[in-house]
Amino acid sequence: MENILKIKDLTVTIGGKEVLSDVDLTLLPGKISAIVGESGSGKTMMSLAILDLLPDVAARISGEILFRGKNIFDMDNKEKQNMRGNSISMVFQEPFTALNPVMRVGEQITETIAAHKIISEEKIQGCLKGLLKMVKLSEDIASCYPHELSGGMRQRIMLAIALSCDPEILILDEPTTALDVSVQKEILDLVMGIQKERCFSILFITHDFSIVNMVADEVHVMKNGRVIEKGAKEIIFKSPENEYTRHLIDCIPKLGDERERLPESE
Amino acid sequence: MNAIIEVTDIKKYFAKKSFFYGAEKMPVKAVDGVSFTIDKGKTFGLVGESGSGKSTIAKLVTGILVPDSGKMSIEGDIDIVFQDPFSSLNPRMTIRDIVGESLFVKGVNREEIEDKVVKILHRVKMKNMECLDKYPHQFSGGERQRIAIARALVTQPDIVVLDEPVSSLDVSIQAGILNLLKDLQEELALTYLFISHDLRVVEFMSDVVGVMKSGKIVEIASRQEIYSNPQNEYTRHLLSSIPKI
Amino acid sequence: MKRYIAKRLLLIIPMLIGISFIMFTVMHLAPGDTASIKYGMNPEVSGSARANFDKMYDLDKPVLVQYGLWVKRLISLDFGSSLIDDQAVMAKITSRLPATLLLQIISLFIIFLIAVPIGVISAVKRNSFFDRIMTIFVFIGYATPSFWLALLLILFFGFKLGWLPISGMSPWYTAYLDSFDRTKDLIAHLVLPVVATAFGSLAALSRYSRSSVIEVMNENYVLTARAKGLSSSRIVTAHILKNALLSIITIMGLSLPALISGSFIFETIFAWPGMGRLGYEAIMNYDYPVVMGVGVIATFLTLIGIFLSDIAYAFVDPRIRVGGEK
Amino acid sequence: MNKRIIFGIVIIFVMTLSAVLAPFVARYDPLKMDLSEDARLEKPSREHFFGTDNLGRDVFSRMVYGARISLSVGFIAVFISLGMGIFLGGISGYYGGWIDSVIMRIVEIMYCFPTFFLIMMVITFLGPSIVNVMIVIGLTSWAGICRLVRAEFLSLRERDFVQAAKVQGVSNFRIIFRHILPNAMGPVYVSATLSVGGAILVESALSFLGLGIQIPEASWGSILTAGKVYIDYAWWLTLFPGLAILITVLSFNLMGEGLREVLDPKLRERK
Repeated sequence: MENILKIKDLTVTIGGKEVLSDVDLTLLPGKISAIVGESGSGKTMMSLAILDLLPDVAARISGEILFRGKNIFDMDNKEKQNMRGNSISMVFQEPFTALNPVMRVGEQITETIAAHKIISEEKIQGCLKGLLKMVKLSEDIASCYPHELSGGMRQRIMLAIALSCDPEILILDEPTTALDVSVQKEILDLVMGIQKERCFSILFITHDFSIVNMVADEVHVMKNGRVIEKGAKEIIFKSPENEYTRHLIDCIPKLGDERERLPESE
Repeated sequence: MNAIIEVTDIKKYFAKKSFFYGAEKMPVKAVDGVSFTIDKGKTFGLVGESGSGKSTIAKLVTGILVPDSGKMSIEGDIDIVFQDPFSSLNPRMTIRDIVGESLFVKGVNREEIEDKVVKILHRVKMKNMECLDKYPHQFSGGERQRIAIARALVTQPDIVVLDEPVSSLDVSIQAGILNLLKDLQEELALTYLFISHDLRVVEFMSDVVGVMKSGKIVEIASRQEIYSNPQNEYTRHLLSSIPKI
Repeated sequence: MKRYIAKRLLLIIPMLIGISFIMFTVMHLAPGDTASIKYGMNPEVSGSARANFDKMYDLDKPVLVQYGLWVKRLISLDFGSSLIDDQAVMAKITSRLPATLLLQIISLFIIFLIAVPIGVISAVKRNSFFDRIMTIFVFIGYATPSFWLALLLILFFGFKLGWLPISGMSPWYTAYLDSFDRTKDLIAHLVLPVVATAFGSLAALSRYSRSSVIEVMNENYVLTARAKGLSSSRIVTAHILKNALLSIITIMGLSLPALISGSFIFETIFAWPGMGRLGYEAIMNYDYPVVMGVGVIATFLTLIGIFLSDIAYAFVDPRIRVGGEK
Repeated sequence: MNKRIIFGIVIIFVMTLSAVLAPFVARYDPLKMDLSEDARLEKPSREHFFGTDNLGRDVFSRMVYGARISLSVGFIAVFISLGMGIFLGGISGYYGGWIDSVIMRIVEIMYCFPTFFLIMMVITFLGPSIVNVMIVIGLTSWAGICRLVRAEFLSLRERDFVQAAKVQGVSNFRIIFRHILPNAMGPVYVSATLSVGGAILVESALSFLGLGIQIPEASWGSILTAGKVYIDYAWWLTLFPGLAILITVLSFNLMGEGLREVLDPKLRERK
């Protein structure tokens, strides 16, 4: 199958410290790939690198990120802007800080459409209604400000923004970590439903193997800036090759767990 | 039964402050008539989502907050371990002072403090003993949580309130802390009030589990009952929301 | 929102009472308790003024009672009359107020219109040549004794170059000019006082704007905006500026007292016929009724200014305007 | 180390040292007049670095002695406002309730009030003197530090390590002085450093209006003021004292900003 995004030998250095080392990753169309790792594994850096949004502070980058065959580090600003939010879009972890507090959420959705599509104001409003319906919010939410919404609702708004231009790739960076479990389930079900319908690719970044189990087709396990294991989900879960991967899966308490002690790592 | 903590119908309302002066009419019912008992040497797990009032219970039981009404009887000394080891250790004190402070304020002499601090740090498996003169920022999250546990245990309390003690840790670190807590409970005959939003962790730790929602305990039962035969709608909903491995 | 405005407006009253009480107490700190000692310090005080003064301040009564009576008269805007020339204090102040307001409001506009763009450009183009130059300007501007700057301005533009008038607002000859020339003359007289008044606050506010913009640029929603593929101009205008404006408005309100404080110095240096100079002269002459009057009116103006900035803040921030805090 | 802090400290150190060692640094008696025609209003020269004034006194020597007054006004005024601000802000933030309300109302009053007018009033009515100037500036400038300390106390009070100390029965006294205050001091240092510059500026403005230091003693502000009459043909009388004030205030501000950069976690690189 032809890949839609290919990362080759990506190395990123911030302030003399290597946060990503020789990362290779391939994203296939219509598939959900998960990146799993603990804090400091570099998984968030990966997502920012794909949109070339790494912090300016001394980020030294080598390697390539090819989107449809074109290296994004070779793109000019115009091309990058065209790609962000349009072909590749992203949902962040913190729904409380990721939305502008002084702008109505409706406008935060429509400004994305207006930035990428040349269509009439009426059509934009039509899109807005469709998007709100898709993320299962009522239309009058559009005139609310973020502080009037709950965490789950805000994350739905983020999702509507990310999907507003029919992206080919959706990056979800710990989208449910800040939410309660019941809300997490709703959001995950929602995302999976929409993905089935529209068949875009998802890069799902998380620390939680149980979520990986629920959503992913492919899994990449990261540790200290490196991808230490990758493969199809079933294989990774059944017979992980890497000791660390096995440990990450085993050390979570499971429902109905009979174990008296959990395995500890060194 | 020998209940060491008995809480009967406690309530705590917070007046909701509006943006400027003056209180709003509707107070937030953080804890709205909660009762439970904990038997000596057992773990009572309290689980609920954000805003359910579980952390307020921790503050009421430890005396940081005073309940508006209701009765609490607690037999024995009580101490607490908080969620965030980055905020629960004073950044300007050395580990020796942090762990030894409660002994110091009780007037214990210097050698005895030193002795007890070293012993308890061994017990929580702090690996190197050069840590005594270091400051909290020189440690990792897991090590800090061990230090926080040492601080809570140095005065040999009977009861420890664990308020989301592993929620801000990576899963691989979390396993070590949970094991440690179990070991310590056995060795020192501790009674735990274990508070968490994570049903899996609560199941792993607890003997009896209470499920909280909007300031009330909606279901309370033994671990087996809660997890294999939940009676309450909300408990079932929570259980079905957990992604399975 | 209406409740917010009403509450803010009501707050002015206790503030005014508190401040006037402090001033009242300070006046009683003056050495000696009786009126005669106070007059002894200033031979210009006339006999009738003495009678007025006794009546005005009921000096035989305890301080709190005196204050109560003073407040009672204040409600009908009666500040008594000057000890020096027997004129009503209120009339003296109202005749001086327009000059002060003219100077202050123009300065305020200039500060805002120059400082905010400087701050925004410095922040967006951080560490650029422009930013470095502005940082130096800001630090020097902030440390310059403003009266010294005023003297240097007078020296260069008044004495050495002779370009601009150095004192007064509308000299006698303006009566003979047509309105266009009169305005021109007024503007010429305004230049130096405005520059001196605005200079320090200009530096402070541009520094502050810079740091608030930088702070906003680090917010997650700006990252979201970039990830959405918005153009940088859209990000700056729609997302960064409005949020940074919130803290800039607050600081503008809080810088008003400093501005008013400056008026006591600059109106004296430039012989500007405003309230600040009136207050300074009154203090030097121990003209208590005028001192109290100027103090209360100056405070009142500051409070109104701060009230307006509160309103502006609420207008920008939906968390206050719409409410429903979560 | 931060460049700004180093620059600030070096200048402040040199200024303070020469003020302390004034008799050795100054080449002339600052009060010695020489009314002969060629000794008055002399231009800066090798003999008189900053020229002489209308009474034939050496301006450089006068400024070295003036530094004593200007700097000590700055330091002592800030010392007073620091003491008041920390005390009131501390109890306000820690205890809250009605004490907090009362103190915060007073702070708001100080904030909304053109304090310079109050300072002018007090100095005039009490009589101008160095001590009065120091005290009055100190007593009118604590509101900022008070608010800062209160905000720090309010947030630290809710931090888990303070809660833990409470559970362990640590006394309020020890919680305040061992747990909260040391963690609250960072922004206070910054604000105090900036305030020293501010106090020096206020003193000079007061002297300029004739309300500051009285003759024969002199601060930079009063030397400048005495020279303003001759501004047209003896520019050195106003230029040098003004520059001295500017450079000193600048050093304090640079040091304060530098400290802020070092101490403020927001300005540090994010993790």
